[in-house]
Amino acid sequence: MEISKPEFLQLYYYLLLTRAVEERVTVLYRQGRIAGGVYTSHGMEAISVGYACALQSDDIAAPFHRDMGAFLVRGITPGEIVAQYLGKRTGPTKGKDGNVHLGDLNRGIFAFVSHLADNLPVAVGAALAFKLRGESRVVVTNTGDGGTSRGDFHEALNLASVRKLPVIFFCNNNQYAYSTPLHHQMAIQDVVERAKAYAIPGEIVDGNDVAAIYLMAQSAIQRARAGGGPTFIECKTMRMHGHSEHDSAKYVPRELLEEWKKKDPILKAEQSLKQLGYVDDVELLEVRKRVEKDIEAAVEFAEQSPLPEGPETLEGVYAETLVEVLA
Amino acid sequence: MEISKPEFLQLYYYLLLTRAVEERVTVLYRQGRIAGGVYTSHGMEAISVGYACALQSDDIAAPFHRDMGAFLVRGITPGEIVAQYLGKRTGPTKGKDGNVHLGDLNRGIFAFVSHLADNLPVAVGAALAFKLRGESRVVVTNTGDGGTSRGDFHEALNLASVRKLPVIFFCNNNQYAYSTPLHHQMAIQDVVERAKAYAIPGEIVDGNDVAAIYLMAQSAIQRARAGGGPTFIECKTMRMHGHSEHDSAKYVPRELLEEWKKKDPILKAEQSLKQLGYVDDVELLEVRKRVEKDIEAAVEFAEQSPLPEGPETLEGVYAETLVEVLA
Amino acid sequence: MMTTAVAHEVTYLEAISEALDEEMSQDERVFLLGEDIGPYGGAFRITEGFQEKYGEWRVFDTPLSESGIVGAAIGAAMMGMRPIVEMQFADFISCAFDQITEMAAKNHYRWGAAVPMVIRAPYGGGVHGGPFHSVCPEAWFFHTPGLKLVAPSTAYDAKGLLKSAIRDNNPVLYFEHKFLYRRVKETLPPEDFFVPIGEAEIKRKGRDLSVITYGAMVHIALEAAEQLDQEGIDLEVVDLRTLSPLDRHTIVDSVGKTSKVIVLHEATKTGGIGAEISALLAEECFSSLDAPILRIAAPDTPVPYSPPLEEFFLPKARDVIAAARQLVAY
Amino acid sequence: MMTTAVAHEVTYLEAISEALDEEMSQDERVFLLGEDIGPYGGAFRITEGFQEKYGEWRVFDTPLSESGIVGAAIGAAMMGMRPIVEMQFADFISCAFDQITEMAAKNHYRWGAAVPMVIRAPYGGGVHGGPFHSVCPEAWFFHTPGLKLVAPSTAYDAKGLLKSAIRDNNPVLYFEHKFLYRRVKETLPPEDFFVPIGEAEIKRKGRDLSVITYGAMVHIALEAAEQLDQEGIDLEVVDLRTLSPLDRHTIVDSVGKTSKVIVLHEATKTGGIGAEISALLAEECFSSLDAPILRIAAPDTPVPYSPPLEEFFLPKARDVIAAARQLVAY
Ligand SMILES: Cc1ncc(C[n+]2csc(CCOP(=O)(O)OP(=O)(O)O)c2C)c(N)n1
Ligand SMILES: Cc1ncc(C[n+]2csc(CCOP(=O)(O)OP(=O)(O)O)c2C)c(N)n1
Ligand SMILES: [Mg+2]
Ligand SMILES: [Mg+2]
Repeated sequence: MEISKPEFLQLYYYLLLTRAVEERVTVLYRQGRIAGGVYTSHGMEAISVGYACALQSDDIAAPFHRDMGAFLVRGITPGEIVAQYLGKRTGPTKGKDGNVHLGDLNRGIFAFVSHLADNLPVAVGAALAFKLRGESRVVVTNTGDGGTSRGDFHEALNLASVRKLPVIFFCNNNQYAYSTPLHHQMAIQDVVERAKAYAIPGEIVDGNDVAAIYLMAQSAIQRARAGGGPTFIECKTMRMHGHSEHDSAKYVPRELLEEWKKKDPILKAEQSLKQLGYVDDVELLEVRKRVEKDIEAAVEFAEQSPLPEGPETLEGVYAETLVEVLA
Repeated sequence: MEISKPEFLQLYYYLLLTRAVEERVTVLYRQGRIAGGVYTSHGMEAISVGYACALQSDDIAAPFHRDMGAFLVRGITPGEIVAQYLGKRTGPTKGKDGNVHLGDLNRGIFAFVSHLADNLPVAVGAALAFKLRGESRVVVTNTGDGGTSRGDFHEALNLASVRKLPVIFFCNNNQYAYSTPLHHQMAIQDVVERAKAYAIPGEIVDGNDVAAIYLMAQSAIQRARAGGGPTFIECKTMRMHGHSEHDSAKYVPRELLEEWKKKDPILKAEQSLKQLGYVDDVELLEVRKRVEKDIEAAVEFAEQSPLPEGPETLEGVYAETLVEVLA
Repeated sequence: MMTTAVAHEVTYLEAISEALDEEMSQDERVFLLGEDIGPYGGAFRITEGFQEKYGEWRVFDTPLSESGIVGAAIGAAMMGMRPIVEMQFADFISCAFDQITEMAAKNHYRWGAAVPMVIRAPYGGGVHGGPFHSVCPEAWFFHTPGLKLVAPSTAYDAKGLLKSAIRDNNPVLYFEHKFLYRRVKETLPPEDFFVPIGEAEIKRKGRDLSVITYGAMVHIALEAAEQLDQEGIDLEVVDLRTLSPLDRHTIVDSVGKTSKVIVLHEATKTGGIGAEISALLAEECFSSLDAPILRIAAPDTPVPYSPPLEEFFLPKARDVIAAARQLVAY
Repeated sequence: MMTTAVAHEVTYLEAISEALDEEMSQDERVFLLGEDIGPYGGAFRITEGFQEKYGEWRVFDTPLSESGIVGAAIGAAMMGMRPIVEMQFADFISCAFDQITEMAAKNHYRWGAAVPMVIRAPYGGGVHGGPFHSVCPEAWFFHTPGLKLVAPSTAYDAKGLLKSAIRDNNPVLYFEHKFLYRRVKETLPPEDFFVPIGEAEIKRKGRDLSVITYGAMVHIALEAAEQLDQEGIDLEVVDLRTLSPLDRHTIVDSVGKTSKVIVLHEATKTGGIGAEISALLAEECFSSLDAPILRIAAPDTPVPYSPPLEEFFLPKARDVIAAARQLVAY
């Protein structure tokens, strides 16, 4: 499969935007402006950008905590994201939740919960709805290497496979779960081995190669739409920052980070874009500038947004029961 | 590996005893003498008899609900078992729990809880204790095909493998989980495929061949004792009765049952015993007579045992704190 | 399945089947998932014949994965379906605890996505199920904002509450008492009817003393009331029907009128839902209370298996009678 | 790790480390398992240096599997070990709910096999953790017979209760409040000491009114007491310390003396442990009560993230003061 220039430029834009949003959020965090924790996808942006760009507008993304790219691609604005981090009323959770615990059904993206792997059965359920209604929509979800150790991972993949549901499981293998290296997490070398237990086709892809991820997502999505059932895609990558921004990650060997730094997904995308003859430096600079502007606007939007007021705490525990339904 | 005559005769005795105890319990159930449910291992006795006979006295068995043989081999008397079913004070749970929800630490056998697969992480934990203390003891546990779909199965096997713990996972694949056939339970053909997800060596064995199971258990146990870590053993078998004795199992094709009836583990053991020249019909009859006597004694013991009295309900919620420890 | 075109007597169990059947035939979004609910019709045969009628997808057997299927129901609910999950026994809901409390309960609060889902949980003792087939787990979920909890005591309420639960836009845990399945019967009206979630019902009006209860214990309270009537003690029996959100109004009103109260449930005492009722009354009805608030509940132990133990464990009409006499004499 | 040979000031967090260290060095059976507790020393650095001191097996990093590791701890405990599981945050205990309630809690009752295990659960709000890093989950387990629940409020209690929990022969859930980790300090005696499980402590003696509370709210109550003192209102502050089994005696005695009571906790109100305290008092202290039993607790919502919302959510000293004034005037 080939990737066209507009497609690649879109991927590139979102890679940059993701990096920029997270970097700005990190700065705000260091300034003490963000009350809660900040977990970035620095160095792994290709994964969620790649899979999200492969989705159609009525598909669903059910991301995990290092999938900033997916939120942006699905149309959550950088302003909303910064507002979410700042606990503002204009964030998609209106201050109810923090960091990337946000979602929007209208934009086809589920809100993650902290409890790792909980998002996977839920993603499977969305795919089940599509199957039940005979729609050709698909769901893409993601988990870390650590998250695959939880029971919900197992139950989700098994159910998806038994019922051949249109759901694609990404696994963001960044070699650590917080401080725990892969070999304390599982005895297998490649997380993709797990897929065999469910007879789910498994693939390994370079997690820093946005084009490869995009293309692989596309083909898995196509298969799923056609009734071929789930696919499991392991993205080999590296967590380049600490687990969260307060973690210096001393437990990660420096050489490992040095090595992976050279494989940075943005660098890699720029090289490919040039190799393919799609862009020159001038064009790249334009994208950068566009992103910078987007970020400035986002921060301004977020900063000018109001905080929620105390009594709003009490709102929204229950969804209202639709009157016409119970009539 | 060869199996000696005394070993095989022991296996045979426990096969018969298991069948006989369960048959008698079923009769009591039909007579309305047993308040709760009765789940038998009819036709699958070889599995728990086989693995339990391969254990040493200080090893641990962590059985599931169709492992009557394991209880008997570990030294729970038939009388105690019938007493347990009748809710008598002389049952190992003193009436607190029913059917095969019984155990005894002194005899190295854990009590199962209904929640399927919950026993697996617990078995792993016992193996962890052995490893921590540098003991060469092992744990054998068992699950049904259905039980392997639960998250605790996944978490248990993963932990056991990462830490190379001395635990052997049997899987009693009897092709149904209650009314649910295997293909609605998992998309793989053989449950043993699940072991690959943990890099645990997997084996398939004829679940109706007690000698084969015994020998396979022995070699897995040996490996585990020597620090080689866990093994997963799938026993192909068939549930010959309903899920419990109130279930007529109409959902199971009759032909399937007819076919498996010919492979009955007791028949099979008798054939092998004769082929090996270990016994003649007279000796077989002697074993049968011994079992009959055991059963009569058991029923008498159980029937003459007292029921617990109401206020005993309140006993035993907490273990007492040892005074010398807190001194 | 039964036809519901005319007034007809049904058991509590049949009432549940009817509710499912009616809602499934009226609303395509409703579907059922759980263990052995398809060809087998469920451990209690509540969905017998459903798969034939509604097809392999609207009634389907899942793998043995309580957490996974509750999670899947949540996802499907967010996509506009109205899933109903059957727990084979309520006891196994412990395996799905995390998805219920973390995902289902908090979803709408956090980001406005409704989770219209029902979890049916056959619960309760008296059927010799032992520690793992008898539990009353409702209080585990009572402390979790965002869930609705209902627990009918009659065939009418069983049907009406389940229909309301299915049409509710929130996750509803539907506690159906196994002991009542075939033991209570009632003639139900032929037309569609609903019992609103959040409304208790006074099952017996009385002057002297209120008994606040739900589930199988409603019948224990009514039995006690009948006997006490002969002694001239007039019990009011309030059936909560919905446990969350509580109908504080009806509870407070009843006790405001009678001034004396027994809180009764089958679940173990400490930390049970009865504690909240007592606390509510001690807070809001203090000035009208003429006696201590007595709670009658199972002792703080697992549910034992052996019949004499289970007999001892379960609250009885005689316990209510003794407490009522004590309160009247107070 | 700190040496404990002399009297020394430690934080609540350090007190926890000390208890672990002392018990591990005195008893080979004690070992730790959890996520990131090894080289990293745990999310809150409570086990920093432990792996170096005790080796890779007595302090080990597990896969991300709360249910699996609690199950494993149960198995090891039955084999004579004394495992201590660290939940990275108490919130994730929902994933291990089933093993705790079905396996650990019922084991001894069913077949006499003790499960001497501790689960450490860093809990509570005030640290801007949002809905999944702030929860007070203690009431989820309060209704489950067979578990012990403790929740210290001071460094002394944190150490003494943890040491007792480790030596207890039952599964103990140890709720350590994250907000207190570095905010409370105390000079601890040099010698081995224990705070017995099951005993509340009167943290402040008072005449007019009892506040029954635990955890971080003890400090809120004491703060309120100090301010009320200036108005001539004399608060008694009862710190439960152990939530299960409750020290009914101390609670009842205190209220018997003061005749008025506020029940205070950070957990959400409905179905919280405070409900049981109220119910207990409404049952056993009715004749000595001079006013309604007031509960102060968080509202029935998830814990919101944004600072103004969390501020609104958490009970404050001013709430206690207002309630106390109201009760005194009653
Ligand atoms: C059930 C659960 N247990 C523990 C945690 C705490 N925790 C948050 S992230 C994390 C590590 C996650 O590792 P991984 O799944 O590999 O994702 P990564 O952060 O490496 O992208 C842990 C242990 C959690 N969020 N959920
Ligand atoms: C967690 C859980 N869910 C549901 C049940 C109800 N149940 C009891 S046995 C059973 C089927 C078990 O099938 P399998 O594991 O294959 O064992 P088998 O009975 O076939 O030997 C079910 C669904 C249970 N005991 N535990
Ligand atoms: Mg990772
Ligand atoms: Mg089976």
